[in-house]
Amino acid sequence: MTDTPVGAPPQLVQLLTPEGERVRHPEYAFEPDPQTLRSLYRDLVLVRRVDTEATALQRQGELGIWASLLGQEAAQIGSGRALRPQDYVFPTYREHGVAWCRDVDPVTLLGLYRGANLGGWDPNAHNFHLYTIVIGAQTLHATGYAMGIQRDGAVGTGDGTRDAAVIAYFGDGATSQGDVNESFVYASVYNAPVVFFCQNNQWAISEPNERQSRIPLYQRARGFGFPGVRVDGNDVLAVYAVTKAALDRARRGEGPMFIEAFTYRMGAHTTSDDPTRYRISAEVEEWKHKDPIARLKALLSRGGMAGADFFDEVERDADDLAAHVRQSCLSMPDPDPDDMFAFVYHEPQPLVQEERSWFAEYQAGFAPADAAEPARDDLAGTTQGGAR
Amino acid sequence: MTDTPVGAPPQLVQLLTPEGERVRHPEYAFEPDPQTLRSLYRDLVLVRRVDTEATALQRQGELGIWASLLGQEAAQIGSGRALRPQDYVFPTYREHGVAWCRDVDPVTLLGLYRGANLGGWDPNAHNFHLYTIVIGAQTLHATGYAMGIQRDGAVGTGDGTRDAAVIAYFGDGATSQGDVNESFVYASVYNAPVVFFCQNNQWAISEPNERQSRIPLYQRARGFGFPGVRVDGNDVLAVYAVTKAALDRARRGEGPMFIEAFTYRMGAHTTSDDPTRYRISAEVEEWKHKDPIARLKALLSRGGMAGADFFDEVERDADDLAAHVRQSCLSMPDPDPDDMFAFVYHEPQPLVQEERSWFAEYQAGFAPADAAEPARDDLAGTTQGGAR
Amino acid sequence: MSPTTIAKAINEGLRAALERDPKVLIMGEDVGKLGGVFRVTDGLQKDFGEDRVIDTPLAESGIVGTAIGLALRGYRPVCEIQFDGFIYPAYDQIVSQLAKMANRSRGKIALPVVVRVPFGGGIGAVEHHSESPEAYFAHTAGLRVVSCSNPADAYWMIRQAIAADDPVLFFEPKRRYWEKGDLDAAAGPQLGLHQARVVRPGEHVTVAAYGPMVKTALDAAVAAEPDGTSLEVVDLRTLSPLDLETLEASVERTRRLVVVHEAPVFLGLGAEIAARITERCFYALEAPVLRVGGFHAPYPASRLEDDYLPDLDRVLEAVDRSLAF
Amino acid sequence: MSPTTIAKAINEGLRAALERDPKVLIMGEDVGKLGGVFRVTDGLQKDFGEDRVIDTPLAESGIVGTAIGLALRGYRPVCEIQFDGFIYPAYDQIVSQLAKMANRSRGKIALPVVVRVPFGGGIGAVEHHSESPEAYFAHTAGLRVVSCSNPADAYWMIRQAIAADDPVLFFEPKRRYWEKGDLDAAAGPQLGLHQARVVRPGEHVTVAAYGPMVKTALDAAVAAEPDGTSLEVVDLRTLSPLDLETLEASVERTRRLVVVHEAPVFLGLGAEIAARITERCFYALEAPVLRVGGFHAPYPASRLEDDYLPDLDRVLEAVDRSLAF
Ligand SMILES: Cc1ncc(C[n+]2csc(CCOP(=O)(O)OP(=O)(O)O)c2C)c(N)n1
Ligand SMILES: Cc1ncc(C[n+]2csc(CCOP(=O)(O)OP(=O)(O)O)c2C)c(N)n1
Ligand SMILES: [Mg+2]
Ligand SMILES: [Mg+2]
Repeated sequence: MTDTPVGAPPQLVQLLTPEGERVRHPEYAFEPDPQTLRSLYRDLVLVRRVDTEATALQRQGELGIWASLLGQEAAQIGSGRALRPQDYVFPTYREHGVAWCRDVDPVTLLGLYRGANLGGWDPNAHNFHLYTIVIGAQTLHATGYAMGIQRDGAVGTGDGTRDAAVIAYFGDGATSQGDVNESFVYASVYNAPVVFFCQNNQWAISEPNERQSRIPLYQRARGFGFPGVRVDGNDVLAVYAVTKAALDRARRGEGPMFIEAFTYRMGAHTTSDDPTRYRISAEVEEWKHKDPIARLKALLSRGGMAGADFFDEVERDADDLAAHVRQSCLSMPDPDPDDMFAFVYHEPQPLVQEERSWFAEYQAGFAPADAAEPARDDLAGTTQGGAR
Repeated sequence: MTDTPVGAPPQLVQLLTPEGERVRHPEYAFEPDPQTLRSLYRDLVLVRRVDTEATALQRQGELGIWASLLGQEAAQIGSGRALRPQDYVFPTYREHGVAWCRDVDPVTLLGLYRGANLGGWDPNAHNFHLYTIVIGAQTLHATGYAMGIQRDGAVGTGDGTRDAAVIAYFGDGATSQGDVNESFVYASVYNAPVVFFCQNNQWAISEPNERQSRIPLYQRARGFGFPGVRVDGNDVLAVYAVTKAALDRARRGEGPMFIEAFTYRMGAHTTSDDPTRYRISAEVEEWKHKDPIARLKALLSRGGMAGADFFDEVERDADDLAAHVRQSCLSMPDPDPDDMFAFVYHEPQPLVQEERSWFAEYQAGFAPADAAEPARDDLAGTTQGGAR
Repeated sequence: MSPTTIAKAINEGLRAALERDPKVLIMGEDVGKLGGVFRVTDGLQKDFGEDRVIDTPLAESGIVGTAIGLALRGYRPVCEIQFDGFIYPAYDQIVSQLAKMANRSRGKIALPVVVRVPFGGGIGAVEHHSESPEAYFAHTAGLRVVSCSNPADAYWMIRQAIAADDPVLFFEPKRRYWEKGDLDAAAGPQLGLHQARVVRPGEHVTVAAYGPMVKTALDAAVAAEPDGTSLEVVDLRTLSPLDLETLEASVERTRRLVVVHEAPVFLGLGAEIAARITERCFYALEAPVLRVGGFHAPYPASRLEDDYLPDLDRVLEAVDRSLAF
Repeated sequence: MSPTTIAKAINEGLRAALERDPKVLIMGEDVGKLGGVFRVTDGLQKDFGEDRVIDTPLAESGIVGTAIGLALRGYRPVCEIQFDGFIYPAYDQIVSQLAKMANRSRGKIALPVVVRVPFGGGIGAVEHHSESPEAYFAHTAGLRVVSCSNPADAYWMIRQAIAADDPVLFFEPKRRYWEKGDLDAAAGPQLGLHQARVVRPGEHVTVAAYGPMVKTALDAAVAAEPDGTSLEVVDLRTLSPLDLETLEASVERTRRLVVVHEAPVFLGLGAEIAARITERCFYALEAPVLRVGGFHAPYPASRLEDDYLPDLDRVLEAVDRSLAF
């Protein structure tokens, strides 16, 4: 029996149009009160503002690189706000909006991009794993974590504070990686409580979707025997509704689900990238009309749920947050070189110990005889070290 | 839009029932003349006979191990006979029946299992690649080869002697490997002329299908945007028809297709395996009724297309072939130790050259002073080498 | 104290770990009903259930990747890689995730994952079933790499590896799985996981080996004795970190060192040992550290493996060369 | 003869190869319109088309695996791995397939595949973008491993690598991509692919380096001169095989050797060089071969990379230690 792919054009789950109109969907519903809508709006604006500030900090040399979430705020806030505290998140390197929902101070995110650390937060304090840079690797961690939840009996008990799910974020490009597909195999075979959340921002650096798949990405899931759904990733209400349904399902013990959040990377891949080399500005312009924030603002305004006061207040909050981020970034201490050695192993390791003491002594050799503080900076660029 | 897996029980393409009745299928047809049917029967019997002989040779210590195709003859002969000379085959370690169709002398297959070599035939002389033991790795080679065919302009020209396709064999267990899924990505994205031929023999060593997938394996393909079909892998006619259709399609430039040949591993995984530890004999008994050879014999007999003479002749041919295999196996020379070094690189490599000469000298040191031939065997097990 | 095999000792060690700590899990291909292709996990799924002794899909990256996830949730997975040559699909997860997570998280995350690898040749197998990939992992910071050579060590070392909060690559000498030795599971371990052992004291040359080659080195020592050559044999046991103190003490006495492993010599463990011992014992050494190992060639067809693998004669040849300096 | 950068020289080398041999292909992530994240393949897709300069799906095992298939069909693919730390998903295809196919087929199959890897640190990048994984490949028989350090070598070595019938891992010193040097593409190459070069003659200590560390070694030599210490700097160029003759000749004169690389010292190339040179020059050496390299730790956050990476001071510290023996 042949099984050819569905020919019909894929439809998006959408609850809020780009123009800010509420629409209904036969399967997914979300009827937030005005307060919730305002709160979501605030989230969207704040994470965008942090993102803008981080981009600026990078331009000013304070960050080595930055991966902007511009355009993907709704996909991240909608899914992040659907999580319960006991759920666990496995992000890529771009989930600053989800981090926000998990109460990770945005400043903490900058450490990695500033080169001050490799991931500065305590994952278990936020149920938000460290950023994973190797494309796709985290989807297996997420699946394993979900298998752990099953073994803890924290799925399908009906206790809303106990049953937990995992959400794994990844991009459109990531769907090509062996690891991601293996995670689909493991998750489906074990019926693990994991939601695969793919932000299809149309690009993997310079490569468009067609380099990764010839059918809509959400349809990948049906090859593994679990449901896939495409949602308007710029519609925070639809993303919330779909993610909540998927998480509920997983927590009930009904297994994995694949969500494709159809969105757009409005900026460069990272601050190192130059998208003018590979995409036309008309495409970007088109997506501007689908902006996730504008449509929620339109809904709030037109529905009389928020006025200028509110919008101004959010702007001020955003500015304050941006100032906090900037301030804390600038005052972020440089890491201690000893950190290179301190965390390689949990238990003592003689080679690391040897190299660690050698380095401490070596460094001390650069300190001027009469100064207590090492003055390595003074020596940078000179041809002779104090150790000689 | 959710996309839940099809609930209906998967149906097999079948053209010949286990009882030997011809049946029709709306999509696939094959109306072979009696001569072709007899020829297919002969193939099936001969490759089974070789397999039995190889198993016996292993039991007698002539082979280190053997991976039996018992039960999978129709899947291999049906697909192998659907190939054109210009097509290229990427086998696993069990495709002895396909090798037969590519005119690889069965003896040549034994070298690897005897430990005499790592693959004894010339792949390009038969358009039959060496056996690949690392599960799934060959599916990427097959896809790359198919991309090469595209670049050679040998697809979609309409010239039946020029247009070529690739067939990649793999097992049910292999479908879980990252590489196999990546090959689906590459093949579909580039629309490469490759047929993915999965012999679902129900077991991956001790693990049943449920450890690899929760839906029928042929449905994997739809997650990648190309057709998948399940065929009765014990029905040589159906396998032929489906494989031919898939290869034709690929040669026409219509891209990849996934065939799941639903069959059964009647024997142990290899001669090292003990299936009584993990599967019940009732299952094996049940599959005996679906034997690929018996049903074709029934068709031939009942249809008056072959009589005792023919069947006897085939038995004699099989015995002759088995004798040839046994004879040639026993007289297969042990490899020359210098072979260890001779083929590591195509171009000279000083380290290999150094080790090669060192070893030659070292070995020569074991030769008794008065003998021209090295007599290493005499020294085996002694505690002192002649080199000292 | 009772005689047992290495395979059985590891099985006992796994069983003890499963009994003592409900967080310990076993996972891999065919580890359940089959008990693994070497039967090292025999009977464990029957006694501890499918949730703790997990038959995984046929995907090694998936095995290690999900083990990492399970460890993040507080479990202590012990992964079996069916054969040495099948660890490479998991290489990315091991090198970029398993090895680096502790450091990435500044110590906030521990990944107590053990990866068991039956390794080495000599069993007459087909390609990819006889490899010695340990150097690939020893070069990787964040991993611990050990190898056992006898039943008692096998038992204690697997228990110590499981107890460790760092990831451990545990290399099992598959061709010695059925060799017997005494095991007293009631007594504690004699050594820490990262200590080498002088298994045979001697005077003239130190021979350092690990895993399957320890027996070969001991055989060589026996063979050399009648010639009046006294070999000191060190079972390294730990490859990363190395126990250089034990080795150095031995070499300071014997002044000569031969390192033996099945892995190719070029960039094998012997290279690092040669470099470090030469630096530490520069004035003591009467000869350069010599190495006996596999050739710079893929592991050959099994009818050639006796030629490929270091054996007693090859060890003695190197000993003679060392003594000739 | 015109000044050019290393990145541009490789680009020119690729272009020349594409022009001369229709079987040469370029493949990798973002190598097309973007020209690669380092622009090394800039303009090539435009000029040679999408069939020859192939943007691949985001899957490294797929890149190398399909490159093998293309090579089996008679093509000569040049794969780009975007950054060093992303080669591990392709490890199985490289180690078990690419490296072993010639041997497996008894020479009937050649896989002339080049895998280009921008490697090493010093560019202020995030994790996985600054690694030096060359030893993992040099330990693998069947592969050739080289690294260039200047534009002329970059041009000729990539052309020689593409012309070779064996698979070549081609390590490009990413932090030196924009360093300038003379390139005369009309003259032929001065050296074979597997020859080292004495880039600065000297008397007291030989310093051997490759890729990005050649410049560091040369800087150290300049810095040492006023003190009266004369360093001979050898650019190894080839890591597998090693050009031991050139090194040995140098060490026989200087009697001291320091090996420098960014990769961790433990089981890095320096280990093998130390072991072999000590064996070859046992009586000539006045000091043990010393090694300067990365620490046994994952590559650190970039604000620490200047502490992690060997620099001129670390080289000179080792030179002093060597001279003190
Ligand atoms: C295994 C691996 N290969 C290559 C890279 C380099 N790289 C970083 S991001 C990226 C594109 C990712 O695209 P996508 O998955 O769509 O995520 P996005 O960045 O668009 O959010 C690539 C190729 C990497 N990080 N990991
Ligand atoms: C990467 C890898 N992992 C593990 C193995 C060991 N192994 C050999 S055959 C096999 C099972 C294969 O099952 P399947 O794909 O169904 O093929 P079959 O043997 O049933 O034909 C396993 C796990 C291997 N060869 N390669
Ligand atoms: Mg993307
Ligand atoms: Mg099978």
